[in-house]
Amino acid sequence: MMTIKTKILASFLCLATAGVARAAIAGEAEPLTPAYSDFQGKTIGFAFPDRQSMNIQKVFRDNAVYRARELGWKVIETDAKWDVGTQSKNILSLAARSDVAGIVMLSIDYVANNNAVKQFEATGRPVVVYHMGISYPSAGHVGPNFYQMGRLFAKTMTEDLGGKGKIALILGDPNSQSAVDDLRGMKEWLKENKSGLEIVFEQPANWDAEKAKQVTKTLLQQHPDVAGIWCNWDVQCVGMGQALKEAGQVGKIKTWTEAASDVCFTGLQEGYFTKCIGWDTRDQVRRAVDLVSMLVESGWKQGDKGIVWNVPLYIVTKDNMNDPRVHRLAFGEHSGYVSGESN
Amino acid sequence: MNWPGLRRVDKFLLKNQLAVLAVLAFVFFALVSPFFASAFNLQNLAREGAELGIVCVGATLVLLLGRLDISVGAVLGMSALIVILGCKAFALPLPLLVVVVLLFGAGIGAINGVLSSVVGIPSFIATLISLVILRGVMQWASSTEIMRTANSAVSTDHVFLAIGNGVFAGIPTSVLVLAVLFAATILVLRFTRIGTSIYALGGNFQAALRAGLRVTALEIGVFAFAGFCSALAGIFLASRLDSVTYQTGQYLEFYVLIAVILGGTSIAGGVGGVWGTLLGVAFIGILNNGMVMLTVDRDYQDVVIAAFLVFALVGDQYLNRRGETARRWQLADLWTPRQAKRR
Amino acid sequence: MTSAALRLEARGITKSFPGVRAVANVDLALMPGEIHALVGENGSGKSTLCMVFSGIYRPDSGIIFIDGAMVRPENPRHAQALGISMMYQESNLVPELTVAQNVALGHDPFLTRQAALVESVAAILRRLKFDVDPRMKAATLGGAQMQMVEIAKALYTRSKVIIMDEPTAALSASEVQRLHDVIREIAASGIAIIYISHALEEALALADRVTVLRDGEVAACRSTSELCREDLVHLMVGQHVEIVQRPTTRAKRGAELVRTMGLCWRDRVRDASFSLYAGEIVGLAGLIGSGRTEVASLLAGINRPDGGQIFVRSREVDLRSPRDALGHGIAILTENRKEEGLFLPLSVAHNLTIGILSRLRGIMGLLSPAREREEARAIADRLRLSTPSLQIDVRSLSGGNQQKLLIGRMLVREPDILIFDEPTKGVDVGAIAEIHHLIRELASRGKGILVISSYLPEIMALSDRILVMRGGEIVQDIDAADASTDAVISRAFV
Amino acid sequence: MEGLSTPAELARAARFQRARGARALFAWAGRNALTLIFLALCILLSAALPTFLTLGNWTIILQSSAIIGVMGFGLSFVMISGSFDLSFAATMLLAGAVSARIIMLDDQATVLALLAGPLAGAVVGVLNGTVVVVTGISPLLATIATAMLIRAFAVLYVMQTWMEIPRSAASFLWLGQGSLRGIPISIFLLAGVAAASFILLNRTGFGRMLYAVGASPRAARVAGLRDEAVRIGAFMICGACAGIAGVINVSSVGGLSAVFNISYLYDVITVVVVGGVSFFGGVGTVYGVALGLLIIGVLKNAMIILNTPYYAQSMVGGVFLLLAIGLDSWLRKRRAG
Repeated sequence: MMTIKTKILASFLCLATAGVARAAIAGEAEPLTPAYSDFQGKTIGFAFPDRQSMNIQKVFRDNAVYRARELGWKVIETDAKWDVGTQSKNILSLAARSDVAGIVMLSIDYVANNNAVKQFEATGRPVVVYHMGISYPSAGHVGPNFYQMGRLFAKTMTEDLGGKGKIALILGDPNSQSAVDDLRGMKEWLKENKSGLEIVFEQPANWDAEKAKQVTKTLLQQHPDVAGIWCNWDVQCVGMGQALKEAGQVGKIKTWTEAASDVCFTGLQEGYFTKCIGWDTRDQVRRAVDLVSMLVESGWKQGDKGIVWNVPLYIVTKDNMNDPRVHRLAFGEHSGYVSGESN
Repeated sequence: MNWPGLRRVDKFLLKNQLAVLAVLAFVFFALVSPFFASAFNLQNLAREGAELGIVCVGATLVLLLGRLDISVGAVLGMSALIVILGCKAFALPLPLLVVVVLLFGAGIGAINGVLSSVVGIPSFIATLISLVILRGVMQWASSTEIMRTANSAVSTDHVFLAIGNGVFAGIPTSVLVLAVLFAATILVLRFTRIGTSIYALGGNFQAALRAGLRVTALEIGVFAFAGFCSALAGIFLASRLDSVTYQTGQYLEFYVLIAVILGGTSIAGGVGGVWGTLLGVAFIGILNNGMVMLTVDRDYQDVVIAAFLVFALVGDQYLNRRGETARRWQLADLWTPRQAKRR
Repeated sequence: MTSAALRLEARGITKSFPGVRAVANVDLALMPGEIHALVGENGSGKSTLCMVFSGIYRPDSGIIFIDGAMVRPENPRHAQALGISMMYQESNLVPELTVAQNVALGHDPFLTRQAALVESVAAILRRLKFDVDPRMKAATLGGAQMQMVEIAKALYTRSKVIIMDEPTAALSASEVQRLHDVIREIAASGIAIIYISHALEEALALADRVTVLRDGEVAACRSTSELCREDLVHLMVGQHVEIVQRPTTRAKRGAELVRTMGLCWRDRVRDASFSLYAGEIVGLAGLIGSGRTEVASLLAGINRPDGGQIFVRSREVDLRSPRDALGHGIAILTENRKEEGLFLPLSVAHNLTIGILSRLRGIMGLLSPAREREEARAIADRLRLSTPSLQIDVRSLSGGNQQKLLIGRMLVREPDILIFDEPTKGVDVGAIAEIHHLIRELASRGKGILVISSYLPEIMALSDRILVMRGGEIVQDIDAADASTDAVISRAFV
Repeated sequence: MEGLSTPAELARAARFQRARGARALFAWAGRNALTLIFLALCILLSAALPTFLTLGNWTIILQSSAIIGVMGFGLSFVMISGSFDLSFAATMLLAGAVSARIIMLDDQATVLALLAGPLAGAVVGVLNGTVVVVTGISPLLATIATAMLIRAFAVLYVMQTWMEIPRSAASFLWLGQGSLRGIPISIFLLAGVAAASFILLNRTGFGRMLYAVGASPRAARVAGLRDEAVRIGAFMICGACAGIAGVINVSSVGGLSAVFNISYLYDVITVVVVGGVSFFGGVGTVYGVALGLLIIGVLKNAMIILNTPYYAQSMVGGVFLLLAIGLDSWLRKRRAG
């Protein structure tokens, strides 16, 4: 049973999260429609991995669509619901549409869409990938440099733990390229800098919060002396946090996660995250849309060198999370806006 | 007492309904989306359809025996993985690679056959197990560094790429191969002892035994053929996508079953054939591609597909097994090894 | 005659199954071109003997010659290779294959040249004066046509001996005629034919010689010219040992429990009308497939009649399921214990009490193991069920005890109309007597009882009244007192 | 051994006696194979891993088996009735979403939310059962189809983005996060479901009929049992259990995302089959399923403790499935042949 204290805490947290949520849907609902734009009458295609399952994906989608409409684009969205095959089918269907001038996408997989993208670009239209990259050198990639992020994580973790201690990694899908780069960077930095941190535990939770919870519990059971936990990202980390709470380890064990998402903010709020390394989720997709627009205008051809535009990384902590500039990293200005005309 | 006569009429109707449906679907999508009938999309449709079709040819024979094979998707994925690995990591000569992969597919199929006919595991479960294990192996393989590098590399081997993307006289190569495979299967079913044996085994086990057919060998052979077909499709897929993930081929088995059963092949065995399957494949292919083209939400796509599966099953129940609907059949009919009914 | 001149010769064929001696030391000799009828009651060993010839069973002892050469059929295929082919009662065709493919099944070359196959099969069909397109699917054939195709199969394999197991069972009179012509025709070409039939006139009319089997032994082997129907019947029946004494005092019949009027079901039961009174045992006699079991299944609600009415205690009832039937006090002991009676993986106790779960309620309406144990024990004792424990698998009980168990389960529902279908099938001698005793006792307690049995002496011994069925119709309803075995047999057989 | 009437029976009785004698040990080992495997595993692991045999670890083993276990007991009902259900994982998602939706609307409607999940599951189960029993189509394929429909329905009409349970819904979250005397509530739930299944299967008429119908549907009909109702009932229970699992899942992590985790499907089937529930109906015990659950749970736990690569885990599952089913079918074939 809950004590009065926890009840109070709970209601406080409730209020806090509610506040966050309210802030999330701040901002105009509809973009200004330009009186004239070079893109009027042209269509931009979006290949989203999923508009629904996570808030951060929704933020990506909302801001991307908003920016496109701002620039006067006609918008057509596709949603793969996390199914790799479906996503490349979606891209090919966009390729079949001669009215689509360019694609902005977040690729579920590092390689699975190579051929689809290639086929699309073969028709002289650019594809810009945001967030995770793909191995095919497409026209452009806007997103964090996960390798560097890994190094930054290593540095931060070492500092936070005073240079030594056992750490555990809770991965999502170990095959996702972002995780691979993360770990590469992290481990390289630890080696190069002779850090005293020792990775004692490395298990995946397949993005499943419940599994993450159980895995974390086992971890705490096995390594009571674990000093820090790195949880790859998003909802599964809620499970990790839950495990920490139930073990009464919140605040005692340092924890880090990726992306300035609502999960990150809630975690910092409730104290089960020490730090998140994030970037401007809104800015990222806006840049992606802008890049595609530029390429279209400048008459991009296949074979031109792919443009890579890495977003700057920021460290979010409980102290700075309420700074509106930091807050905007996670929620941008146009979350909660859903209308987006389809064909 | 001429149920058989009626049944023939019904099946005739059923099959032609399917043809009509397929045409209608095509016309509908062509009207609704101006890009559906574009050369690009049609070729794309043909390629996806061809791969599904190749798998379905094998699966049809399995169903004719009154068995199920749901490992087709995993076998396809694993074969694709082997191709990518062999071609891009070890640069094996293609002909050798192809032979190896086809043998691999046939091998897995044979194992399924043994599990089903000799050990007596219900074929559905036997193949489910192969599926689980194969997926495990694929996860492991795709997490290895060598696989990653092979996967991320964009292939420049034109011969290899031509397998899946090549066009011969305006027709995609995979379609041609499907045509050949299809013709061959028809010939085997019509004009060889194997064909008659398959129908005999599925249609009247007693008769088959009394005629002294080699029951076990036949079953193993058919499963091996199914594996072979999946592997063949896997080769095309690997070349077309120039990459593979551990999810490649996920849920394929559902589409295969739907196509085959819609095509008028009874899951009780002995009734049906490859002609119907081809229609089924065409219909499912058009439906799927068309819905993607119209950016129909993937979940609604699932609803449509599932509805057709139910339709197909009920149709099968009341048309193909009209004579004995008095007796609602138990699971065992699908599962118990027929050998048990010998005496 | 020298054995070389014989097409088929069998000496001292013996085949026994656990507990049963199906065929004992049977000799059989067929001349080329001879049509040899094989007659006998159900279970007299005809089928077993033929299955020995066709390679399905290996004989325990005895030898077989084909054209004077000793052979040992290993399996059906081998037997066919040796020139013996068998036409089975149930259809043996693959519905989805063409007639030609069916005829050639298992004997076609790897690459079947369709045209050639069709031609050769067409030739055979022509020879049988059987005009059907070899290219059409077997699924579309009627009963008679199927038989023709079966014969064509036999001819296709160049058989020297063809065994026909009741080929005319499903045929109309005219079709039978045609079939006989065909058979004579092919016999004329030197093929020997073993013709099993329950239609005695048919056998006499068609065959040159006839062998009568009784309890697995040859009762006689004569040429048909020296026999008339009555002799044949007499030979078949022989002098049976009466296993139970006929009731000296007739149980006096009480009120009418069941009356059926013009029951019809598919083509298996035609216009069956009869009634059953309290306190009497009615025997339902007839051959397998004569519709006995079907009538019972209609009464027990297992099948639903297509036409006709059933009155229970002179109130019309509609029996949709066995549950309904039980509701009206009709319980059945079905013919095949394993499929329709026992729950094999379950324990004896659970099998006994499945029908009376409501009585086992203990605290909070849950089943009380104690009460279950005593209920089960009670039933078991009442039927003198001998089992090491009530907890063992029902599998490990003997046939007799399994049957008693089922009867026990039937009785706990206190039905007043009981149907026993083959009550002593596969039951050891000791148990037979007990079961018969039980049935009598039930009758004397005023139950109405319907007994079905292929074993006539049993019917004769048990019943007060006998209904004889043939081809789905009740052809006779006689008081057991003035019925003679021969009379019944001769009505049961055509 | 009085009252044995025939030699055949005397022989049988003698065999029965002998079984008590020399081959008793083997017979016993054969009957208790699962228990032995389980004990062997435990001994092995506790020797290898110092922390294995601690209360804390066992709490984790049981807690992480809770969801799979609850669904496992449900599925075993359907399998004992001689049928099959592949839609329970989707049902779990739907049920979870339903109760999450309710608790998000009113964070005090705990009871309603807790009941709604299992109720939704039960309804889905009845629909499944009716489709399978009435049309008589293959349960496997039928439930594949219904699974797709259920999932789609959940995602389209019930779910939103990551559904976060308000922290104020304390009593709802307590179900999955709280504990009594250090033992998580979900373990009590698991135990409760196990006990309920045991009572249903062994102490009620429904249970008896379930075994009977599974063992021989025709015999059950002739014996006058309501076979169709019983089979539908089995599906209903399976659905309800999936519902309970869904609720546990939601309240345990305080949220639900539409990302669908297929691995539950395989895990549950593995547990039930390893637990000795036959595919052909009429056979299966709560004790067996519980053992299967423990064996798989212990294996997974050990693999995580040993920090084995994740892919090994699914493979081990597959191999276990293969062995268990292979044995079942092989024995069955021996009996039939």
